[in-house]
Amino acid sequence: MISFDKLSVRNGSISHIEGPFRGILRDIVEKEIMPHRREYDEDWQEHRFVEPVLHRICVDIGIQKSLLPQEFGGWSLGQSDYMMAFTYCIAEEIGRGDSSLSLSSICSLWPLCTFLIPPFVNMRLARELAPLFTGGKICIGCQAMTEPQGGSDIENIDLIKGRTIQTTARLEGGHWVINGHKLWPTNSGGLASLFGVPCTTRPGSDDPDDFAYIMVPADTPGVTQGPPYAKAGMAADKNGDIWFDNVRVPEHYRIHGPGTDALAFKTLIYMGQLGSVGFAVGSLLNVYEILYDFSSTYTYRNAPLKEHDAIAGVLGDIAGSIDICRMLSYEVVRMGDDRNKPWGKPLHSHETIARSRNIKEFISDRAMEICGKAMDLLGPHGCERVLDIEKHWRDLKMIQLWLGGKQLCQMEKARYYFDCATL
Amino acid sequence: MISFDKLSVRNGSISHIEGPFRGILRDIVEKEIMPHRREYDEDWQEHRFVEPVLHRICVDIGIQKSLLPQEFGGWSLGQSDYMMAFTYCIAEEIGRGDSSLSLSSICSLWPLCTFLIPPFVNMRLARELAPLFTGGKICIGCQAMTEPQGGSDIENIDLIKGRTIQTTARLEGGHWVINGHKLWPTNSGGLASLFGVPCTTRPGSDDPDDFAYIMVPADTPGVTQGPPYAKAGMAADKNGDIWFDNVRVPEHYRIHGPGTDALAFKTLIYMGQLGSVGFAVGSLLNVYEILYDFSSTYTYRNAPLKEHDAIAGVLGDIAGSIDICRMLSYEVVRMGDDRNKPWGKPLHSHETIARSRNIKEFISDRAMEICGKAMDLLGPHGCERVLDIEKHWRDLKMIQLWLGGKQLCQMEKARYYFDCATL
Amino acid sequence: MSINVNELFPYPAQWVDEDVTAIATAVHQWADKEIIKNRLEYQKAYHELFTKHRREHNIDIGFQKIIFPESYGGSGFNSPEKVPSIITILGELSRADAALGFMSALEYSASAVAAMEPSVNTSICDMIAPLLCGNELRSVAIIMPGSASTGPPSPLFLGREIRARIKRSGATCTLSGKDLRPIGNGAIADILAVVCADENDKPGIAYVTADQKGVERGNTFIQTGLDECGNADITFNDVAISSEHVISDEDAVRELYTWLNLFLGAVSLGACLNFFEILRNWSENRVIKGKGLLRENPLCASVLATVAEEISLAKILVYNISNFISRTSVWGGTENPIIFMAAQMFGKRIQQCALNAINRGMELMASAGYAKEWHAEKHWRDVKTIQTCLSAAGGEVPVQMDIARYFYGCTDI
Amino acid sequence: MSINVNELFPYPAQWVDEDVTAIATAVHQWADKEIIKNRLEYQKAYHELFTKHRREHNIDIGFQKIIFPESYGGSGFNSPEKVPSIITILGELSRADAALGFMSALEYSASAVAAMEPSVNTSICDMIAPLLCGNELRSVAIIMPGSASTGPPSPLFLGREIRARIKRSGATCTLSGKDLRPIGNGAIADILAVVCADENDKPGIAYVTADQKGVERGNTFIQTGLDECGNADITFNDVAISSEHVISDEDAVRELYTWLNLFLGAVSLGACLNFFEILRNWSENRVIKGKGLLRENPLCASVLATVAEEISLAKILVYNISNFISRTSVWGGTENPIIFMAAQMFGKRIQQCALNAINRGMELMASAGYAKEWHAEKHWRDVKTIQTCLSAAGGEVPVQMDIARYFYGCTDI
Repeated sequence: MISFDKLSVRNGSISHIEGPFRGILRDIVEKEIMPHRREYDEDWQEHRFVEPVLHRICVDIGIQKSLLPQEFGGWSLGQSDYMMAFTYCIAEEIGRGDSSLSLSSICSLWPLCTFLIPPFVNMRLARELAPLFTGGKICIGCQAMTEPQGGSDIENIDLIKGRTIQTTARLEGGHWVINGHKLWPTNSGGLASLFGVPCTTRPGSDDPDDFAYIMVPADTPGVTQGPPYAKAGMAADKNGDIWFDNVRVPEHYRIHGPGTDALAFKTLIYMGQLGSVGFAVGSLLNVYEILYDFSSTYTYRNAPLKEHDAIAGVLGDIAGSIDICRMLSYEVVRMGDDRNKPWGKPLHSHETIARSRNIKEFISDRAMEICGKAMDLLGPHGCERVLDIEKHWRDLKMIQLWLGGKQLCQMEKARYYFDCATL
Repeated sequence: MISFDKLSVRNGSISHIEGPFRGILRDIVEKEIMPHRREYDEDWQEHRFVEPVLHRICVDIGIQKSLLPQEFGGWSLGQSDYMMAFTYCIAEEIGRGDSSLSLSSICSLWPLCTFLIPPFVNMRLARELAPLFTGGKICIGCQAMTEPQGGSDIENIDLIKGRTIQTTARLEGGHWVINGHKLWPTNSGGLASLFGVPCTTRPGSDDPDDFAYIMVPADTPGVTQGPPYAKAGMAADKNGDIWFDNVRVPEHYRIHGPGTDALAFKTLIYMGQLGSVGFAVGSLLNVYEILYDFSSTYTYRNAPLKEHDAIAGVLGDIAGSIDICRMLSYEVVRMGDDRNKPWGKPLHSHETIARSRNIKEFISDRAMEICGKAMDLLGPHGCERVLDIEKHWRDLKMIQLWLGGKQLCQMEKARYYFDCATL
Repeated sequence: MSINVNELFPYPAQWVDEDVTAIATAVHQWADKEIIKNRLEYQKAYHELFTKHRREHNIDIGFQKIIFPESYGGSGFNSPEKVPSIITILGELSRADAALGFMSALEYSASAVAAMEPSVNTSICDMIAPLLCGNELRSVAIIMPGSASTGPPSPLFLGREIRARIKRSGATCTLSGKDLRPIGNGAIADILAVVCADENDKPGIAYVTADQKGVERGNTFIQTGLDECGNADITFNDVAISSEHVISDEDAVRELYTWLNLFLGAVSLGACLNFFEILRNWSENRVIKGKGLLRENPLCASVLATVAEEISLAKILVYNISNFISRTSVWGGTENPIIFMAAQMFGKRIQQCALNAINRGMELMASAGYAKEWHAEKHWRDVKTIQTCLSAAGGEVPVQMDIARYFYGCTDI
Repeated sequence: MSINVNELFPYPAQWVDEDVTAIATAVHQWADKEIIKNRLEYQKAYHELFTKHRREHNIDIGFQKIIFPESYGGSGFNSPEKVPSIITILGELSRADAALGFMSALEYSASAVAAMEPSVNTSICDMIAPLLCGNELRSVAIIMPGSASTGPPSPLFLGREIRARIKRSGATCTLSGKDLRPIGNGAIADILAVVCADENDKPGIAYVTADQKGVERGNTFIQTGLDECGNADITFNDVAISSEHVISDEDAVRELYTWLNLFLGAVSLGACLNFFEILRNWSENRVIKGKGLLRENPLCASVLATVAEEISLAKILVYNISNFISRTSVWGGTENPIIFMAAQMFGKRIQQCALNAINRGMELMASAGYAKEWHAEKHWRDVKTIQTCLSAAGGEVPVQMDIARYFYGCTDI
């Protein structure tokens, strides 16, 4: 067996605790996740197998408190200059075992990124919500963005500017009254305890001041969650409908206020790309391991596949391509962790968003190619569940499609690199 | 006009002098190279236009002495931890104007890399040859590797181990007597003053001890250079035949000695990849600029091309892809400049060679795609000399094909990532 | 939908019999009514409805027997000119459900080797026609040369390892082989067509019924797609079969590859055509950027165009392969090396086009692309499964070696 | 070489007349003898030999006039069934030198719009046939809709800007337009076919001779390839022409695109076939890794296979487009939208395949790939030049929009 550490690692620009932390995660992945991942794949409705391991990651290892300030029991990751490297390492290591598990555990923190990463910090909200995450009970967050009519419209915030958001927030007696219907977010389908909800305070407006991001505990009266959808893959992540029917939350559950909410929301776009490349590369690392094994044992012309020049050529391309994906995902990391360096850019900057989308799009396209080719190399074994490559293939497709998919990335790139004025 | 600095720059890991140095180079490229590059393209035989500008780069700016130790009048670049970043920046900046000019000026130093980068240093040879490069006269080096029968065999050193080298070196009275025929190296065709010549001291042997790398001044009796070949592109680089007919050079012109020569020679493989990605990315940066301009002025449906969603999608992909190439080329830089870091690997290590080949192959394939697509976007203007994209296209193809081309890269990758035993 | 997806995509329409066009239209309309308009119900009671529909077509309409001569109770589609018609039917079945088409394609491939003119193998037809022309649903599994992770060196068919062996002894022979991976249906097949090598390492095809003593199936495994075509490895423990049920002829193995490439090409094409309908429907109804239909956005339109182009290419290739096979006056029979090579080369490309069409189209559907509800993802999984089944370990490489042998006269690869 | 490259690549051979097969064989043998075996001499005296050879074929054999009816002194290849034959001839010419084929392809495209049955335009034939059926070598340039960097909004043909205008005044009209970029031959053409728009922005095609007053050529510019087809921008300063020499019909513009895609597809295919011969030759003679021929190395063989596959695909597509056009009983004439769309869609793909074949093949030739001596690089430059000439500013996008309109009913793109 090969160690995937043969692939590029960004030595010299990661924190000193990343190494040992990776060791812990790798241990859990090898011993607790990999032996059961085929069970998770069938467990999309009940999460009988999924929930215990989510608890292991979020509570026992403790990543659910990582973003919170130390004074409230967290790890202050949001204030560190290695937050992105750390997040990436979790996404990658767990993604290697099961990208949907990686997704649901990491996306749980996604809404918190809007108010725990400087400069967009809301300490009052942090203090108030911290006990949910630090008390030894699992607390799953959900960034409830997409709406039935809109597809990727909300993410396309620079263009659409919130104009199409149908979920409304009305201030009434010190409370926000929220009405609307969201669907598809990670960790919906009954899993989440806390929602982050993009709303409009003035329907149809494209004024950023009217964009509000409001935290809504799932047990608030008026919140209803539908059952999970059946999907091609990503079974450890539940997706469903959420209805908000005159849901009332305190006024200070809006993360910042007019204008700032929209900026803070944009940081989520970057974070989404970071997570995506982590899940994808994690999967790819495992594809490499499986392929290494298969091509060393299965044969063509009575020799191992990898000893045939032409097949080796394809194998070399696959591994080289995975290595390139891993190098590039570290670029996404660096872009985020350099945000406070003299040459750094804010997470919500056009540059950071466009460039991270560029890499995310590249990696997810490449991942589909690589994984598809790997399946082909396995021939009639490629589609067999037990070899696990096909599971990665189904999961990777979803990574490619989410977050507005390829076309939104292309537009973002065109706007950034070519200064398009009318797109 | 757009600045290509909008594309990724590796801030924070380059030397402090790189910025100003890039400024000098950019100035020369804009004022002295770009206005004349179409003339160079026709000047492949006589080099009437090429030689003055080569002099400008090698002598006036002085890059021909950069590798030499300071005590012999050089810049001690070979001993620095920013040698690769610096070399890359020259390759890229000049490559943006004319990749063949970049090629001939940088490859001039290629043979010197075998004995001026620690741990493979030969101070006696450095002292002896330094005056050629520091005296204010142009001195062009040539790494005379390829032989008629062999194609990429000599570069494929891990496999072929010098077994197929036909150029022989025989020790006779304190001199090496060299006989053989080389062809195609950069800066042959009459341009070079100094050759670095891979020879065998025992024909047919695959013992690394029998591999000798010997420096041969071009004016040594018995050295004959043929005229330059006609090629698809890269006109500022002359390629031709070189015959060595009982050529005698002093014994100490062999760079190190048995075994070490082969290791030092391997560093050239890495350096070749570094230069290649620099030339290619330089070309691509200019393709981006030309495309920015064209798509902002030429129209479809009576609006600039870049304002059409579908065309913008292609433009975004092209720019994003160029940006990715630039990020990856910095990985090649880093891999070399980290060679003395705790996690670094020697330039001649299997890891460095395989990983840099991986990136070089990726970038040159991508470059052909990008440049081809850019030509298509220009429609009937794409093939027109005056827009300069087609020149880049012809040059980039040569970058893709040289140094053993794609197949050798694939084999190297397969051997490295999959531990193939018989390839 | 108001469009007719079959007429929309250009192909040399003159190659298909008018009679068959009528049958195809009937299947098309049935698929619209029974399956395509009722995907959710079909999903809910999948196994039951699948079997019901399979029976309707294979037994009630009689598709199971079409390839056999009328003298065997078949429909007499066993002449090469009928080939474009057969793929038209396969395409229509697969438009409803690729698994329906896939099962027929395996049956047709194994049957065609035995029943297709001019060289009808009566012994094998005598054995399999009664089963396939009867009133019971039957399935066929095919075991091609391929890789395994263990075992001694194997005889080769163009580089691919043949892992089933026969040993002759007069009029009978014994078939052996361990854990062989069929292209599909391994867990359910009644008839097995097995590429095997004899004592002299000469390749051939043995036909066996699954109820023979010594035929042992492994566990059914879950696959990416084709959920109804349960697959399992098969072991032959010295199974005794009649020597007449073995075609000892390398050309027959080539022919089997040819049919598989053509027929599975038609299956993937059929699945793609329904995917196209789903996507077209989506593009006509989805609003993006808060204004305008998806199809009217030029960037989305360019992706839509790519989908159509890939499907067009797949269709052209499917019909052109069928033309090579059916024009025996121009090309001779399937023993002509150009036919085997062209079927392999274009067959591989058809699968790539089909998968690429779906992959790109899914991009525009976002979560509807991967939600089971929309059914796009089923086509995607089914086509990928077909593609991998069709390729040997080593992916495209074995076929590339076939191409290189043909075009460049390579002898050692 | 002992192989016949034409028979090697599969295609529906029954579509080509036997008569033409004989002519094609003659051209093939001539190309072998006069050009392919003497590339270096041909390179040295290129301009002179090119013109000599062009004359031999166009005048002595009579290819320049083949498309015109016999009543005009032509060879009567102006019926759709002859189309597969025409492309066979174009392919053979291009195998010798793509520039030879390219010049004929432009002539045939412009002529076919006027001369091809069933709608022969006698006025235009009266004008151009005497020139093209005479004893002088003639060249044709075609100006399609396209982009420019300046100017007021233009009328559109399916999104592409028409930058030439006609203004009618009774039996004559004036043609105007500044710095228009022809597809090729701008600097040397005798006849110009110009897509233009009238006062009502309705598209059409005007035929003009280059000696007309007010026709002004810009400087000849250097291009990547097709060195003999000197190109230059053309300006029309209110050129007076007969109204009968303008086809005011959007269908005619579609038809012109159709012919260009088909004929230039055949040209690129022809160039590729010679590239294949060069590569095959290389693979049979080059030793690598100090042992064994290049073609016997599996990795190299896989690249060789890709080259053959891409060329095969290009060939299948060229002949299938020609079949759509020639089977008027199935598809009707070129006014059928499926024909325009298929020609555009497959025409684009043919160029991609051709270029990809050469690009990949060059990989194996290393410096012999880019050395002028080996001639591979000429094919590469020529094919790329054809590809860009054929596409409008915006690359593939305009064609993708055509595809999307056809398949999805888009109206706003």
